[in-house]
Amino acid sequence: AGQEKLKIGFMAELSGPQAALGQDMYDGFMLYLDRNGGKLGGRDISVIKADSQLKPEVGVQLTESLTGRNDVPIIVGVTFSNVMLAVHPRITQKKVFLIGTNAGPSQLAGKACSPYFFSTSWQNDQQAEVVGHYAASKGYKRIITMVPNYQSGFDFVTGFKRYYKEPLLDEVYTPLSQQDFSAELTQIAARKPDAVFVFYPGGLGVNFLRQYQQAGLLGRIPVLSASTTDAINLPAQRESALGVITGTAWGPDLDNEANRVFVAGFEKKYGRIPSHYAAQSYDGAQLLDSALRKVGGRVEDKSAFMAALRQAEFPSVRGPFKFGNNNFPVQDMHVFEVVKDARGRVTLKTIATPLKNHRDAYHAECPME
Amino acid sequence: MAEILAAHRLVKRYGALKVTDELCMTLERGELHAIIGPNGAGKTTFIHQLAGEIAPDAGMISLKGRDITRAPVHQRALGGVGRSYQITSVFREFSVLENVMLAVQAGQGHSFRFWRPARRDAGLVGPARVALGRVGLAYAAGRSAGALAHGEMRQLEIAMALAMRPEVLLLDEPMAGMSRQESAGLVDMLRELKGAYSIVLVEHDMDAVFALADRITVLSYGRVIACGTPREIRGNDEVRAAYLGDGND
Amino acid sequence: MNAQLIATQVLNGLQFGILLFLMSAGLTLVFGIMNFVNLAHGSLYMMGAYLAAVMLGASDSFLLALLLAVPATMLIGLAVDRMVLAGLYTRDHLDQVLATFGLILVFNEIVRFFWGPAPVYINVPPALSGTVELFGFPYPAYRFAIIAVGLVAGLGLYVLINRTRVGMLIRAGAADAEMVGAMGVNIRLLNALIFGLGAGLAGLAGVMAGPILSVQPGMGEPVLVLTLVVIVTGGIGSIRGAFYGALLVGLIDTLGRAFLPAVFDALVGKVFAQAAGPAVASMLIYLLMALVLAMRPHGLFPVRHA
Amino acid sequence: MTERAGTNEGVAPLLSLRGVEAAYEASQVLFGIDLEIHAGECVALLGRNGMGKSTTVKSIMGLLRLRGGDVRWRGRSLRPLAAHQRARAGLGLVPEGRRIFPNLTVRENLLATARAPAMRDAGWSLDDIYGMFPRLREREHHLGCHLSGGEQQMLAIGRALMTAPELLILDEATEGLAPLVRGDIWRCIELLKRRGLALLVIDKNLGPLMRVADRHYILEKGAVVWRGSSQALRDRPELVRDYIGM
Amino acid sequence: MNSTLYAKDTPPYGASAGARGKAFRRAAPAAAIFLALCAVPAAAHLLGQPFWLGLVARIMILGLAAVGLNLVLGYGGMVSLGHAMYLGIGAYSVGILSAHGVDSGLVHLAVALAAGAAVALIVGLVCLKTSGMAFIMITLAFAQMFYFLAISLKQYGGDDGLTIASHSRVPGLSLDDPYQFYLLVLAVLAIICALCKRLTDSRFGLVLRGSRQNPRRMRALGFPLLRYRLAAYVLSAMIVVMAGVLLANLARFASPSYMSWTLSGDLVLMCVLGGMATLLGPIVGAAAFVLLEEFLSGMPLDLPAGAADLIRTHWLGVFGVFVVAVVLFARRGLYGALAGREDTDG
Ligand SMILES: Nc1ncnc2c1ncn2[C@@H]1O[C@H](COP(=O)(O)OP(=O)(O)OP(=O)(O)O)[C@@H](O)[C@H]1O
Ligand SMILES: Nc1ncnc2c1ncn2[C@@H]1O[C@H](COP(=O)(O)OP(=O)(O)OP(=O)(O)O)[C@@H](O)[C@H]1O
Ligand SMILES: [Mg+2]
Ligand SMILES: [Mg+2]
Repeated sequence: AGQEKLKIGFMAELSGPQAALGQDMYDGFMLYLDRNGGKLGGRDISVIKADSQLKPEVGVQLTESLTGRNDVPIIVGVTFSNVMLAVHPRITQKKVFLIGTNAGPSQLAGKACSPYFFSTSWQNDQQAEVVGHYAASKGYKRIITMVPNYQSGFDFVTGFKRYYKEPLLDEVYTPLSQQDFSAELTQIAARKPDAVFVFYPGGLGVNFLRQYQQAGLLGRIPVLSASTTDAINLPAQRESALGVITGTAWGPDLDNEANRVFVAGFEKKYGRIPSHYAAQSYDGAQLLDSALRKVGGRVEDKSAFMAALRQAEFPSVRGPFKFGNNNFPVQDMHVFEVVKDARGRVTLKTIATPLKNHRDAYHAECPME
Repeated sequence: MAEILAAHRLVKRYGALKVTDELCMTLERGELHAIIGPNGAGKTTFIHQLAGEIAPDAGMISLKGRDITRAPVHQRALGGVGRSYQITSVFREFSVLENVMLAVQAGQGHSFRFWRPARRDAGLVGPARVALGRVGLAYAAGRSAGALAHGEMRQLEIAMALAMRPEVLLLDEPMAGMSRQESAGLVDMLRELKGAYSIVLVEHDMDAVFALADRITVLSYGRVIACGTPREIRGNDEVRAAYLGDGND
Repeated sequence: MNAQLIATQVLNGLQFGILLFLMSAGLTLVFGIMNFVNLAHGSLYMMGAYLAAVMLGASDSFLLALLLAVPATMLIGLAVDRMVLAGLYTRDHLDQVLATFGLILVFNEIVRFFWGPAPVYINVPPALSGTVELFGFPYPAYRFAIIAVGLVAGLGLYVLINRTRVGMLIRAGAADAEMVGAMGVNIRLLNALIFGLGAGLAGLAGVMAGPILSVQPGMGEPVLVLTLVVIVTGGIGSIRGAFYGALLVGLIDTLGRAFLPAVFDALVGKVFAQAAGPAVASMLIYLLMALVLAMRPHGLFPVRHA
Repeated sequence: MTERAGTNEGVAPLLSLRGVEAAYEASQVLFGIDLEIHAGECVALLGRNGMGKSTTVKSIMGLLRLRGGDVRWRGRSLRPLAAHQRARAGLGLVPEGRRIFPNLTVRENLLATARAPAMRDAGWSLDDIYGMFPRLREREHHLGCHLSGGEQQMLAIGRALMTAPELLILDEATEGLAPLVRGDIWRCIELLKRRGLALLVIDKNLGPLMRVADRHYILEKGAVVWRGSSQALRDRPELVRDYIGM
Repeated sequence: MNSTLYAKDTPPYGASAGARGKAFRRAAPAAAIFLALCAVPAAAHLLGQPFWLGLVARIMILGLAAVGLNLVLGYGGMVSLGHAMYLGIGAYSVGILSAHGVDSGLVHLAVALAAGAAVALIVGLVCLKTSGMAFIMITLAFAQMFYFLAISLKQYGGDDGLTIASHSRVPGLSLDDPYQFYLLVLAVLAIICALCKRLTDSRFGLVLRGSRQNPRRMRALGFPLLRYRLAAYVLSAMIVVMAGVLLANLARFASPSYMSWTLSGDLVLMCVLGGMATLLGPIVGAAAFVLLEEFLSGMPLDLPAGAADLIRTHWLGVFGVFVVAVVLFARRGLYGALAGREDTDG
């Protein structure tokens, strides 16, 4: 239609050590957009990048400028929970739509849920829950959990314990700033658990697994992990990650049409295997596309657009996809193993899908229907 | 005359080396007491101990009868001990005037005064200018101290020492680096100050010393080898041998 | 917890210390001796790691990568020195801090531009990829290599600074560059030499750390803060200080992390221990530094003058 | 007004200043200094505080950029040369205020910048220095910052000699020395002169200066107001009164 | 004797510039800056850019913090790399109090100032034993400790920080209104600057600046430096705390990242960018800092050959280059270059 360009804000970590995550999110989103000739729901889109630098106050500042100066009706992305928690109220109170394509802190799934917020990723705990379920099913008795000492860390352990009922052999919390794990690894070697569960995002994951391997533990004691061996870290981890178990909602080898197209397209365009960050943002774009098409590109009609979003009728790269009452996805959660693919690249291979149509644990606390 | 400053058997060791070795000295009120001795005899170290910058290993220092052996520098300064440094030490970025203003301020008790602009504070600027006048540096008041020639800095040093209105002045080689004319000027000035202040003067310029001193103490290797009037010291052979030489310059 | 475990943890602490020393040595050299605060040291360390990664990719011989990456980093250091820093030697520390802080940003982006934001791959040389049985625990062979390299570097530096003519000049230059010049020594050359040396050491640290720590943009900063803590605790400018400081920090940090939770556990119960343990552990080295500085403002091994 | 000293007319001077002007930031300090020193000659630079003596020295050593004029060494301009190159060319300096290296031991201070002599027997060895200043031998392993004022002064002289200069510049070299030692220094200066070393001396002790110096320059506000031999200076007491004092 | 040695010759060297002209040069830019700040709300309103208010408010708040820091940094020569800590203390006082339902702005301020002063007193006592690089590092150390403390405050959101439900209530004002909030910030800034001006010119200021140049001499003159430095340190800390309170109200959020050493570094950067030991330099610095960040990261100009996008992605690098350039070429900082020196020192 003859409407002027629709501005969309894309907020993510685009600088600093975590920039890789934000970059993958952005690339995933843009992949779909470009494929659609820069249109969503038939309407021309101009994406305004915003780098939240992993600082909540910067995130808030950016929200102001996105909603205030560029008055965008939609903001997509947000990589980390602390930024999300800071910007979420600011955005939703302004009745601006926020499509979270990564961070999913529990508050937003529960009490603080908002009709203007939609997540195309997961609630943090879910990734751990599926691994916990797997651990239980494998009948591991003695497990040590190891995570950085911060909110997401706690969430992941909580999630893990929600499905793994055995008492834990130990819970280790390492300072967020800690780079060298030899002390902890020695402890592990000493106590010989059946398995370890770790959550080390970004560079920490690389440090941990390399050192784990060098300490001769890899292969001796199984590693169960969550967002530690994603497609961003794997090229740097390579054999130090082989055999590691991880769990999330999407993997490059999921067998459905949409996913094949996505993965092929992504590898073609960017020459690397996409990560789940990319996949979720790709879905974010698809979600917007479907909803905008329904309302003929008229976001101004907020209630209609909101309804359209909730229907979420698009071919998600993770197969079946629908929103729960709190606008978090109700989806299958898979378990993956790190393997070498045909071309000798290390990647994720689906080995089980323990939790089908999985809902997050907080949806009951959310007043929305 | 009552003694105002007294050092009793001061000892300062650096490793094996005894830099001041059981030093005793008394300073009478209003006298000018010169301390001379070969290089490395321990004069500066002695002055440092009097001023409180170095703590003696043994011995005692008393000011107006009070024991100040352990008192920190600033307390002694407030107690009335002013000094000049052998190696010049001024506030290079301040104007010459401000340098002296600080000294005046120090003499006037605490400076927790947050409101009144110091530059327009007659209580500071007045005395500062006077002190500068005394050492003949008035013309340089506006210049920044870092831009002074060596000799000019020496003069500034003295001005600051005076501005604190001390009772005791410790002067470590004030003439050093002054041309003959300035030295002469300084000699006249010290002669004037003598009565009003009690002065310890360390100096290698013998003309000045003999012209000014009421008493002279001679150090060598940290020990007092002689103490007496200028005449006695001139005549003392040991002093000649250890320090004066045949004094041809 | 048994004696063997403690022994192993102590060893862990020591080798972490040595790693820190490798990183601190160059910084303390440039810092203490040229009296120049070079925050970009962390960036040179990063460059070292990246160059090693590249050359490893090309040659897949770790030794070769090491031998090439270190001088390469040295050259980068010298280039930066000539282009930017040379004008800052006479300025006060703050200007230096800021300029080099700016450089950090630039370097990070350069790296991101060429190698992307994601971590890159380096692995331990096959020869050292094994483990050694020690106190009944497997211990990474590569860590021993780090210890060896660290010790050699330290010793070499000590001799250079304190036993050679160049060392004298370097120290003299630190005190009064103008006079060194007036006595007929080319001070710019001297500075370049030291700076190159510092950069080389940073590179060396980067290469050695590459296989254990993830090589990615901004990898320099956390290390930088740690190394600053080390050299200040040890005494700015003294190689000895950096050495002992590093060992101390390494030990305190490691042992704290290893045993504090257990200790708290015994004292105040699990729940609190799991909360407080890591929190305190992460403050430990800063506590240490604050303590040391409060007692000895010039650090544990102050350089003899100043 | 100048009165030429008869000595070595016509011979090319070792060092010559022509219309040297120098300034610190805004404030100009030297206004066209002309001065020469011939090989083996001892020249004295006189003047009250702040008249530009040390500044002249700095200009010669290249520690201060010239505003105008030129400094020539054996007829070759020093302008393009940095301080260290000038030093290597044969200029030795005992700076005002000593400026020895505080963090080096006495021995290191002497050795660090020592250089092999350009010409025969101009060189100095540690022992020569220690011979001249026994006090330094006693303090051999002390740090410079721990030396007494006078000891530092001796060290500064020793350090300069160890660079085997052909022209030695002494800026207030006897400052803070005990009379006895001061005597030694003057004797040493005479000895250096006999050894054929050219000297530029700034000092306030006129007596000995008159003895050792062949020629004198008097600076006033950054300009040479008089130049001439010691004899000529003795004959003009009013000069001393007006420009130097007493 | 009133030595007239030099009476005859007023020496040719270094006559100081005309004081009156100097005073004017000093006053003009200051006035300009504040007028500009006053004009912002009107402009924002007329041009329908209310977003400017938030931006400039942020600038002023950071500027306020920098002004506080500058007291010890520029005038006292104490390079503190830990002042963000006080920003955090201010913000968390607001956050924690409101979390417990206390929302009176005056209470917030009072508690924050009390807490800040107390901490500054203790921390200062320890830190001021040291000097130079050691001081830089020990202040950093303390800031880091508080940083980790904040992270481990689980009940207050740990490293996720805590959201502040509503603005502090200030009698006669409603801070929900961006205009009123802006004016409040502006007023605070103006008052603090005026006070700082008095302070630095006073006797205390003279001592402070003296202690920066030559502490040893100051002691010899009889100044117990620790007291004066400590006083300055606490004062500056309290100013920064104030900024923290305002920041919390601006972002309605308190986060450990307020205390991160990088933010401390940014504050120092602002001081130097703007010009140390100048009264308003820090504000100019803060403005340059924030605006540049805003400008580069969202590169509005469309430069040829995808340069714009390159800058957008690597804006931090460009920023770095700018910093280096300022340090190298604008030695007195932007404000210094703008207004010329404000003091004999700095
Ligand atoms: N910190 C120190 N460590 C070791 N030795 C020192 C120290 N300070 C001074 N000395 C030694 O103590 C002796 C006395 O030094 P001091 O400065 O008091 O001499 P002085 O009498 O002032 O000599 P001058 O007249 O040359 O100034 C010197 O030989 C010096 O080497
Ligand atoms: N670093 C400087 N910056 C600015 N001006 C300076 C500087 N050093 C010296 N001056 C000025 O230059 C003039 C000459 O200084 P210079 O040191 O040459 O005098 P001088 O003859 O050596 O005096 P003195 O006998 O006291 O050493 C003096 O008026 C002094 O104020
Ligand atoms: Mg002395
Ligand atoms: Mg001079």
